Amino acid sequence: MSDRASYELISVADVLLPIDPPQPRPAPRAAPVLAPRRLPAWGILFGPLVLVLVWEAASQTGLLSPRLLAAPSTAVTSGFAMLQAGTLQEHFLASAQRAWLGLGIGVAIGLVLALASGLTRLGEASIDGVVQVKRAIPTLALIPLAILWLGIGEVMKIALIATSVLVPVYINTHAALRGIDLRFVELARSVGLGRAEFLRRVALPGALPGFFTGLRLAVTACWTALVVLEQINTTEGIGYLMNRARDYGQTDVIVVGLAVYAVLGLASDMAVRALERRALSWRKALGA
Amino acid sequence: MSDRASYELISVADVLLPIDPPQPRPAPRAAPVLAPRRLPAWGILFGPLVLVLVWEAASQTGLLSPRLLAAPSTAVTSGFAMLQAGTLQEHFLASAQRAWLGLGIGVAIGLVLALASGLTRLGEASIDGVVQVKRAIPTLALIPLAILWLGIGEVMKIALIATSVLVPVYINTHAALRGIDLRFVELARSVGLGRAEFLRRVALPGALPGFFTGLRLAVTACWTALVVLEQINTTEGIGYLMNRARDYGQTDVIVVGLAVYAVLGLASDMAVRALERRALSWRKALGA
Amino acid sequence: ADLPRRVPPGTRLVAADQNQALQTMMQASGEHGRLAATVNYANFLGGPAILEAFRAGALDLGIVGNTPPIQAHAAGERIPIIAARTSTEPDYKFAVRPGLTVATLKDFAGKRIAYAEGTGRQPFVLRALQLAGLTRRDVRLVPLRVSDFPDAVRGGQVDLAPLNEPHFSRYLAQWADRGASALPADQHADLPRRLSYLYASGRALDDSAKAAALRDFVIRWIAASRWSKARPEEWVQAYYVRLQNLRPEDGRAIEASEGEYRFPALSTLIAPHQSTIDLIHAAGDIPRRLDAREEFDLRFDAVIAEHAA
Amino acid sequence: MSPAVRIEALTRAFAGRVVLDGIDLAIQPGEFVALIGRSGCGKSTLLRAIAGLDDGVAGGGTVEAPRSKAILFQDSRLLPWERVLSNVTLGLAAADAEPRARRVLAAVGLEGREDAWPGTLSGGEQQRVALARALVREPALLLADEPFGALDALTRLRMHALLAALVARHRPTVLLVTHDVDEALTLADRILVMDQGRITRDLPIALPPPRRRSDAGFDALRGLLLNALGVPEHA
Amino acid sequence: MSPAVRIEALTRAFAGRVVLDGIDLAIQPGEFVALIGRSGCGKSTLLRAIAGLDDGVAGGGTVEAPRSKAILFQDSRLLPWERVLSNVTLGLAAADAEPRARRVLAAVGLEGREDAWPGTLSGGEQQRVALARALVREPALLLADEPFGALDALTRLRMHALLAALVARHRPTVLLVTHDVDEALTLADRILVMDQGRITRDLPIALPPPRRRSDAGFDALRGLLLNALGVPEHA
Ligand SMILES: Nc1ncnc2c1ncn2[C@@H]1O[C@H](COP(=O)(O)OP(=O)(O)OP(=O)(O)O)[C@@H](O)[C@H]1O
Ligand SMILES: Nc1ncnc2c1ncn2[C@@H]1O[C@H](COP(=O)(O)OP(=O)(O)OP(=O)(O)O)[C@@H](O)[C@H]1O
Ligand SMILES: [Mg+2]
Ligand SMILES: [Mg+2]
Repeated sequence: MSDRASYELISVADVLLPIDPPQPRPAPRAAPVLAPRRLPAWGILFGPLVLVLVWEAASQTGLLSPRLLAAPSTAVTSGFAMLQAGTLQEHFLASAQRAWLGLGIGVAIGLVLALASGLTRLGEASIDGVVQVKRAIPTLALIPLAILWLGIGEVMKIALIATSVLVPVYINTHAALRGIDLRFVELARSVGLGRAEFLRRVALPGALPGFFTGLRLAVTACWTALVVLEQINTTEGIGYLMNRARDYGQTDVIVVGLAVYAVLGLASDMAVRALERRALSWRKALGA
Repeated sequence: MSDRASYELISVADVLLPIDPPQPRPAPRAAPVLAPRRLPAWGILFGPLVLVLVWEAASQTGLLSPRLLAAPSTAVTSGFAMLQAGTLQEHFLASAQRAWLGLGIGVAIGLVLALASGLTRLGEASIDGVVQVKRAIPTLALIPLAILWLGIGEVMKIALIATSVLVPVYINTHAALRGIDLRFVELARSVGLGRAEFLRRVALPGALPGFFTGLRLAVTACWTALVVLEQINTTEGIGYLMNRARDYGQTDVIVVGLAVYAVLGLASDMAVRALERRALSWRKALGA
Repeated sequence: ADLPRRVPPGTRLVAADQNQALQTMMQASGEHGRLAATVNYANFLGGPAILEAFRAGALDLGIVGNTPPIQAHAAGERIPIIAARTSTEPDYKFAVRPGLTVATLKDFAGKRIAYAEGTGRQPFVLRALQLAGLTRRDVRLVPLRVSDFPDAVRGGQVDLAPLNEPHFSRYLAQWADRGASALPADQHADLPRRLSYLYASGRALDDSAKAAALRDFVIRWIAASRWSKARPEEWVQAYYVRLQNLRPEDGRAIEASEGEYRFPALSTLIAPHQSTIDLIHAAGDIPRRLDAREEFDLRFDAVIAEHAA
Repeated sequence: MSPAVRIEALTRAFAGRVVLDGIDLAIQPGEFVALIGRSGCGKSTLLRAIAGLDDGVAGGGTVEAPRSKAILFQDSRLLPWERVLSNVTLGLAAADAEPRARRVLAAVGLEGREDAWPGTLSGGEQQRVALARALVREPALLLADEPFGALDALTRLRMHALLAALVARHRPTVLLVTHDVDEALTLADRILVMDQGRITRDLPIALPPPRRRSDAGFDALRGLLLNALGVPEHA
Repeated sequence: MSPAVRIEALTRAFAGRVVLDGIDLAIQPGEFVALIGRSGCGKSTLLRAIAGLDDGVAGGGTVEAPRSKAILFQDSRLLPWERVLSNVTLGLAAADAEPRARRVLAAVGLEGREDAWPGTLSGGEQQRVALARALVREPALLLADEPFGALDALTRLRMHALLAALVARHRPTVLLVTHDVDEALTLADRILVMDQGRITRDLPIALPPPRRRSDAGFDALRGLLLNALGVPEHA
């Protein structure tokens, strides 16, 4: 090993070419802002607000016939009337119970499945494909089977909500788990972490960003699933309300329903993101 | 500071002499295996396969009456008959055209929106909330509006597929963008990357893992959306087939439909993951 | 006022079809080729989407059961009925869950009955209750999607479900061993008969070219319907067997369940239609009592009388 | 001649903890300044302030620095999804960016590794890629945060030589953070000692090149600096 | 006494490139071995092989090493989502893990930073947390990959002293990768020089403690080692 002398020799001059007079550098432009400044949490309301204003304007000027789509202001009046009559609250609570119970169960199962499948070979072999198949099959096609096994009561509805909520949680958490930096796994091995501690200290926190993304998809999925499910053995719920309004073309009620969905969607997304910001406060990321 | 340097500049040794052909070593087993060993791509078929076998066994032993759910073998026979008659292909192609066109458009729009919203304040303010509202509203409730504006033709169906496919692509890509390590953004600034180059060299590759997760959700969403959409002004498509089979209680056709969904789901997921593995080959991650 | 008769060349109609039945019947009978206007068919599954398509101006006419015109009316849309086809058979038949027997309509008291608001089965069930002298409070109406009715009744989730063919016959045949039964046929005698309406958008009716084309369509439709009864085997083959992939015996059962067709004058339907409206109104689904007369375009009675005789 | 870098009353604080405590500093064009100081005393914070990479950090003061600058971060900070060569050419607009990058990579001893993923490089190799990325730009101001920390003695000498050659050729202003007093003494025209957010020593180094440990004056300066760093009696 | 670490005919190759080329090595219990060598010569690869962290890498040979070992990675490798204290106690089962960790953190000069996020630490601070994490475990074998690279002279001396104290107390076997020849000479009982995947020098160091640069023999060994590393005439 002593003949190190056989290395190639590169002279400094070769390296540092352009010998010719210094080239005119491209004019320095004002540095572009690559990371956007932080938007306040309510900032995302700007878009929806503009939308509602445009809609209202279109309704007022007659561009949009109220026969086709009620104006937001009409919907406010109708919504207020429904609130005063107490019907809106009833429908909302009926749906909320189903949606949130299904959400809780689905998120828990999705998380457990993702961990089992992400961290063990047998788990992946048995779980992953089944979840892929499940999510490829439309809920509408699963309803007959669900009725067969679980009847037409609340159990069936909550089960179906849970299975649809499970999918984004599973996929995102699983993908995030699979994306955990191998260096941290090595560290875990080198300090002799057991499986449970590895899960708690490395796998879960490492997969947390993915889990939250899945959760964001889940918190709205649990509500949208209700439109179909509340056609079955119910007389209460936002989904039921929407279906009946659609049957009889009650555009004002439809718009009230849309507003409920929109508010729910925005509120739950903002809630999850607030949670996420707190849980991931250690991150030094573009959007942090 | 003139000639501080008189050392030779050399490059690293070129070739090392190979001794024995190196062999891959089996992993020693003692400490708990924290990172699961790699499952071959077809490994995820294990779960679905077991499911089908259990189902067939239940059918054969009479535990599951064919009156309730046809056996997989019956479905194979029916499916084969439908293939020979050419009807299955026709339905498949009709759906595939809608699904994939919608997928392509939705993925493109989702990606662009995620970039606009993830990298600019104005973009986030105008886009993000609207997407949250959109995804909170069930497709079923959007159909009336879509019919109103886009009619009952293919345009309406493809637009609705695109908007539902857009959601997971947007959410996942946006979240991944927001999770890009700030250190890379600093690097980009320090080497004076312009916006376009920042996008191409840092933002896009950094958000790619999230984009792929979104894409995985999208490739099945485009098909499941069809069950509802193919109730409108169509006479062909897997969704139409399933709906009609339900109308007439053709359990074997329903199972053929389920099988088509399952195969599609597994195949498209595996395709996206193969693509992902290639695109992310630089990753040293738990699941790489 | 009389209907215009001249159909200018180039007149087009778009017809809402359900399960391709209209289109197949028109084509298999050869009547489609005799139409004066160019007619395209848009196939749908389910009523609400048809109403929305009308609103969007995408449709000129459609074939539906007895409730969609009421829904359209309630929604403030003008889609008058331009022709009707009644059958001698009941619209649906009540299947009874395995292990239970229900001998008369009066026995409905206290039972769980599958119920689908916004569909033809709603007035059907309500009428049955009315005939039995019961009110909604004497039974449990279980709201379900129509497509879930067979599953619900065979799984015992409901005691009674109004089924159509082939589900009704298949239910009795396949679940006889578990004690599947039905409300006796004679108990169905006073229940609503099968009823199909052709209805057309007010805008098409205001357009003299389209109105003439619609008049022509009604003539051809009556002929095609007659053809299907005159050549039931050809109809079953063309539609149920070839197009819908059903077994011939299923197809025949469905065909038989439709009984004989009649094409009554619309004026004679106003009273029964009003009572259907009243049933639904009493159920609380429509905010105000609608006037059935507004839902018919009686100008078509002349052409119906001429061709239905 | 106006200074290349001018800093006045610079303060920076994290969560109330003052890290830069009123720094005044002027660096002349072409000057080679070494910055040494205890771990955590604020060297990287100062460099980041000069580089303009600390928006959002509390503090005040003025910083003037040329537009054209290159930064060598304390971590090598390679984009893991770009191969070595692309990491070096990142943001380089020149038409001959690629051949130039290849030459610089060869000079840092990484010929043949142009197509490797950064994740497959050894620690020292990664550091050399980062060095190549900074050198290939030929900036007016080079801010280098311990660029040689992970290198062995020989490679380090070679990198010193490479840097010296670049400096001789293009005469950039250099601010080099290092923990190696000998390195500072060999390379710099001026050495700053930092402590608790202040510059406590500002030492011009007038030794003639080539500088060697055995030179008269070298050891004396060495002792002085180690003393300034608090090393009791330099072992 | 059987050796604490025994390595025979160890080979490792990445994508056909041989990185460890038939290494034979025995380290006695309690021995303090320093490993020096060119950047990219295979030092980290050897450490990872001893630590058993290289499944999937092609190669052969046998490695025997004690179960109880601690590894200091070349990057400090702190879990970004755990605070400093939790990073130190990671996987530590002892009942007094936390007070012990606090003491070690104080010893590395990070008292009061227990609740900081790793991302807010300076480079040297991060390295010291990693050092604390390794030292708090009192392992039978300590594998340290350039643990002092990012530290200033004074802090480095303090860390040397800390390590020496630990070694004196628990007598672990130590394998220390370093680029600093003086560091190796001050701390080690034996120095290995690696080159292109082989161990080319195996040098016992018999200097009595406390060792100083000014000692007789120190300079000679220093010259020998620099020569082995290829530094032409040691500057
Ligand atoms: N983002 C931050 N948040 C909170 N504290 C920070 C942050 N960045 C740096 N600090 C603290 O500021 C002090 C100075 O940090 P700096 O990185 O400038 O040190 P340094 O002199 O470069 O040290 P080293 O030689 O170890 O790299 C350190 O105590 C560090 O913990
Ligand atoms: N995963 C890998 N894939 C391919 N090549 C690798 C990989 N890991 C290391 N190498 C190569 O193996 C060689 C030895 O690497 P190693 O990390 O052992 O070097 P080292 O002696 O620790 O160097 P340094 O002092 O720079 O840290 C290097 O050339 C490196 O590029
Ligand atoms: Mg620093
Ligand atoms: Mg190394």
